[in-house]
Amino acid sequence: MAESPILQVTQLSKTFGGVQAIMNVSFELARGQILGIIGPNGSGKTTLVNLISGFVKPDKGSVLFKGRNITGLQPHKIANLGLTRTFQVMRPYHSLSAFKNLIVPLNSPRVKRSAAGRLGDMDAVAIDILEEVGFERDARVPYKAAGSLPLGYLKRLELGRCMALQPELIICDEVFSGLSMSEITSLIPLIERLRMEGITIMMIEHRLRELFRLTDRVVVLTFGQKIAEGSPDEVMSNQMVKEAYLGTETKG
Amino acid sequence: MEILVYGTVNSIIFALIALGFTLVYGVSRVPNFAHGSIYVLVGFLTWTFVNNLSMPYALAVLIALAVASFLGFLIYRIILIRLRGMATSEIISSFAVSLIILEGLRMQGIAGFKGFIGPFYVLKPFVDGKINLFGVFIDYQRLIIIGVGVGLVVLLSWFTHHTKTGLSLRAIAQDEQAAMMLGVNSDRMAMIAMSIGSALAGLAAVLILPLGSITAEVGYRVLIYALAVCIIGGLGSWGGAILASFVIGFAMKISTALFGALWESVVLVGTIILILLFKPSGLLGKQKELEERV
Amino acid sequence: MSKKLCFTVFILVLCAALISSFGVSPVHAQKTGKPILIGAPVPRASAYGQNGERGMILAAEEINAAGGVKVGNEMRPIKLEIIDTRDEEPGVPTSEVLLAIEKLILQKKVDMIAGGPCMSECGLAALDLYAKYKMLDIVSIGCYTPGWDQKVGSDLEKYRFSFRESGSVKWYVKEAIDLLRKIKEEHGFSKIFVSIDDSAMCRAAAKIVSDLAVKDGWEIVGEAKHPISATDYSAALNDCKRSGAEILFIWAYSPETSILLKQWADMEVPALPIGFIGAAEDPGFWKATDGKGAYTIVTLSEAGNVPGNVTPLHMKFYNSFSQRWGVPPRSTGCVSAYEALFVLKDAIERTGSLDKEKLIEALRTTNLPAVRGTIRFDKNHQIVYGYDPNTSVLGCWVQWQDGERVAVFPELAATGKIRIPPWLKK
Amino acid sequence: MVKVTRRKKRLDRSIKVRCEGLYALSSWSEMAYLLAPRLLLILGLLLIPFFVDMYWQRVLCSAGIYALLALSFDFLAGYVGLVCLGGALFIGTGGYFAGLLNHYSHLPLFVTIPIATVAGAAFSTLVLIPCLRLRGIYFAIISFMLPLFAVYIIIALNVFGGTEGISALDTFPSISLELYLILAAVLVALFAIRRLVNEDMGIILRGVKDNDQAVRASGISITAYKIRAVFIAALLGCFGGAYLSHLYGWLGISLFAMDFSILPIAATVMGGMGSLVGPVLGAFILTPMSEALRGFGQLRVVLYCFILIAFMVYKPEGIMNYLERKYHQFEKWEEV
Repeated sequence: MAESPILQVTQLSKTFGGVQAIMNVSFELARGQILGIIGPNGSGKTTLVNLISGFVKPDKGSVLFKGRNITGLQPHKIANLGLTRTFQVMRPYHSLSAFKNLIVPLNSPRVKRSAAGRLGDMDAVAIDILEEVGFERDARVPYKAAGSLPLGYLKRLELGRCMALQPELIICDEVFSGLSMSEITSLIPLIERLRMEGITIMMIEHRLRELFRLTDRVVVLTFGQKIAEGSPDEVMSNQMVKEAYLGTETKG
Repeated sequence: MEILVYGTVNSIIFALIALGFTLVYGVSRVPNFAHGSIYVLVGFLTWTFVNNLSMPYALAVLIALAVASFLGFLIYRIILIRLRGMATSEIISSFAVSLIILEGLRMQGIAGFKGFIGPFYVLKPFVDGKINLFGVFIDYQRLIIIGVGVGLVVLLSWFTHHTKTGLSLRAIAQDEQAAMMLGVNSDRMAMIAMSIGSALAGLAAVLILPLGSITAEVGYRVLIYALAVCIIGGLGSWGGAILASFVIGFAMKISTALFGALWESVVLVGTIILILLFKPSGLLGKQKELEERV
Repeated sequence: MSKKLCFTVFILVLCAALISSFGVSPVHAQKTGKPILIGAPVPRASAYGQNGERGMILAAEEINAAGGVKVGNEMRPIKLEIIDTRDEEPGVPTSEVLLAIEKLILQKKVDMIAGGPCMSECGLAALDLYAKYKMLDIVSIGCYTPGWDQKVGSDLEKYRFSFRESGSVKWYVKEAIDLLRKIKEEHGFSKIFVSIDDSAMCRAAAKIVSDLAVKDGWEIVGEAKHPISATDYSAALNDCKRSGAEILFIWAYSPETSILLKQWADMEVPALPIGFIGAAEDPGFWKATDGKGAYTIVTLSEAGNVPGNVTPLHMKFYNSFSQRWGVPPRSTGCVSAYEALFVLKDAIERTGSLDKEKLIEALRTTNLPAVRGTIRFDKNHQIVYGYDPNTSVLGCWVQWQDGERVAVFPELAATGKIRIPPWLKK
Repeated sequence: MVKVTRRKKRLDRSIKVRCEGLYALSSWSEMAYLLAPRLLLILGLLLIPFFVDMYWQRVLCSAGIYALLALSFDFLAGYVGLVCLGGALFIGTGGYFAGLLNHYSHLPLFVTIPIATVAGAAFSTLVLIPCLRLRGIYFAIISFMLPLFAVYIIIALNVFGGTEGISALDTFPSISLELYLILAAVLVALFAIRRLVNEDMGIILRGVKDNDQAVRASGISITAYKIRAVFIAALLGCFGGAYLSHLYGWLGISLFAMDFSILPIAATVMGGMGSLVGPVLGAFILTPMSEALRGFGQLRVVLYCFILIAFMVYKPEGIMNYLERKYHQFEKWEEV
């Protein structure tokens, strides 16, 4: 990889009241790649996301995004640089209709600066994005209060919210969890399309099989430490990883 | 010396006032704004029993406490139970209750500041007289307060660590969901908490009111104090509450000594705001730093 | 179940409230002839308010019993429109109080107003209201702020509609000083320890007193301020003891002051408590302190609140008040509010009409023998206090002696001598 | 025992469905359907004064103030998620700004009121900014205490007329002016805010209420928006305060009185949280009612607390939402 990596995490550490949530984790992510982060429950995956996206300030270590140090920056500032994330627990703006949910990111400075922001009619943009993530146009769904949507739609909505920001890096925190096989298979092409558009993606996942169909590289966490990194099969053949997983759960 | 002794007394008074409130909040996450009114109510009842029904003092106190805890139970059973989880509604409705009680009592003539109608509402201290403690005059009532205050804290901690009810109370306080899985009925616990909390408020009243006189304003003041202590200490954290009451207790005494009494209240509220700004969850707040909640 | 119950109860209460909310006025006109409507704004929740209310009801009843007020050649009864202003309650904005007064003026269409509000803040704000609506009023309960007559004096034309027939702090302070001088002469005391509620008003007043006292040759040996909610005074009392003061001058309205005096007795502080003590005014004071309040000297601000013979009417009032309400008159407001109606009656009968301007003239020239003495107003519409019942009205300082409030000052009103606590005797 | 289980089913009235979107303009009945409630409100407010005597007109004035407060409370609570129990803070700041300007620099009230509104709002926003990071009950309690704090300070420093306050400020030349000023203010504020919450900004604020973290992840600073929201709410309150201090030509610490914090909340609960019209309605019902009950002194406080609780427990949705539902939907029982 000639060009400098889009994301550089070095020696990241965080403790919550004595508990080492993340310990000296460092890895790199090249532009346009899809990186998978796996690990048993409580291995600190979500904490890692929070640290990178700025929702939690790290005790130690640094995060470089596009070569710029964003450690301890306010989340919204980071997002405006083009790094955004989805949430594990789906909490849309339930009182707002689906497409209004997208009005929020469309109002962010980042979008306003860009072309689409000046494009004028935001609602139209919003609807387009929804269609892109798989809401049927003209159906009532986009106008329904987001609170009443089924989980599948919520995940798409979440992705849509990220896309509205025209990001360069999206961190997906367990988008697959809680979805049926068919829903997942319908989501996968969407993610691939994002990658085609040149968006770098970092996926936190439990559903290893689906994950491995997408990712080029995988990082494995256990108890807040990186125990392995590499291509899916390398990682899976790694002894420590086996233990880590067999020890805890048998998926994958 | 002066400051030390009376600061301690003051602090323990705060602790007494706040214990009931923090207990209720800790267990059921219900900010019981009716706390102050129950406090005054108990004082008033005791007074009436003693002076109008000429009961023996102890009996009057007991009955008053019983009434208080039943009232607490009722408040939860009839009103709060329907509003669980909606903090705003809980605050508003329980505050409405306290207004009802206090303003109702005011019609009994407990007008307070600038004279009052009818009789003086003053409880007699248990034991009259005073002793000289390290060159500071202190009356027995205050000694009693110290004693009971300390005793109560010990008792409570024993209660919550070694009795079934107490344990389940704590379980609820720590993790409602889990506790309910383990078959602890959170509503029942909340009711118990409310009853105990109100009884505690009453007890505090019976102990402290003999030092002053029973007025409606006391109710509001007590509420503010309780809030202050609990916020500074971290809502729902007992250790915090006790620590906080010492902080405030001394802060107020000292400020009185330094700048004069008028600044007492300023100092009080000032401390609260400062603490909240630098540590939004209070000194020993259990919940995570608020902005870390994701 | 409980739901239904509560709901019905609640509905019932509400209905009851609404029904009885119409036409609540304790005194109804018994006489024929169109009654003279007198609005009476009083803070019902405060003792002073209640004093005034009782005083005025009594007066109205007496006047009506005697046939009413003679307007021109017809006899017209008095009808009181009592309204609760809620001042002196916490959390009640002054606008609330003013609105109550406006209700009297605009809706009840009263002819004139007598009574409160008691709180100085409200009293001052109300002045402008009366000026605006050109409504005649006599402040006759509390509202002692010297700011009042200053304000009236500052624009006599605008505020000509307002008179104050209750006292002014200015005079009560003078009384206090004279009383102190008297004690000084009798017992050769010379040192004062000042103890006050820490409220802006008390501080201001106390300052004036101490300044004057110093001029008068006293020595201020110490001062203690107590927060309104203070419940322990032993510290201050210790200082007082050490300071060797012989007078403990108190200016406090919080009921907790009774505790101060209890502790004073417990610690046998060798200083005579004197002052403006809201708590000690009340007949219940003795019981509340179970006798430890003895020797306390306090002002009831109006002669007539305790037995005495300042004027022929003095005992008459005291007795009729006592039997009408079952309790002796308490203090501030009882007498002044009572007299207020007679002042109006007198003015109306002299002018023979209800014309405001004429009445104002009449009031300015009032010279009416009453309970406290002879009622006269100065150029700022402020009643004249003094020591001579023929030219002015008298205040009333009492000392608690064996369960009774005994008038000890001014001389003319005095029915007993000042007693000195044994532990103070030299 | 044999019992047919039934449940209530709510259906939109067909006309409501038809009125969504632009199509409404196609027929008179549908336009009427949309306009009727709004006209009713506006005309109602504007016409009442003709049917009541002067005293009740004055009552309406203070009702208007409470309406503004209720509105700002509802806006903050229902659309931003900030439960602000400190309405008195706004009234106080506004009132003091106006009063002091008028008393010390003798500006006419038509100047002081606007200045006080803006300056006061700015000031109270500044005071609240540090508290904005607090959530839920913490913010509620702090905002509940701030007015007390203000009072303590004023007493302690004995500034701005101390406990006695300042009287003899300018008052309005005519009652109709003061009456229509406040009514107009209420209406304007009401519709302005209704509009606002559907604009982009409003949408973002509602986003903040529903899930602030997601908003931050969408690259928007929540603090910035909260500040704006508070400022808007403060504008309403401060206008009320400034108006009040001129209505009676007086200012004093009782401008921070608790009534200003309690009554609006009661009104909101009664009228229906989240429906901006409700609180206004509630205020215009509660204030006159508590006037009618004046005869009772404290009892009326007790009474309106009873009402408050009754609504909380038995009709949490409040009058307005209830009416709205009845207006838009009909109910029918269906077997299950």
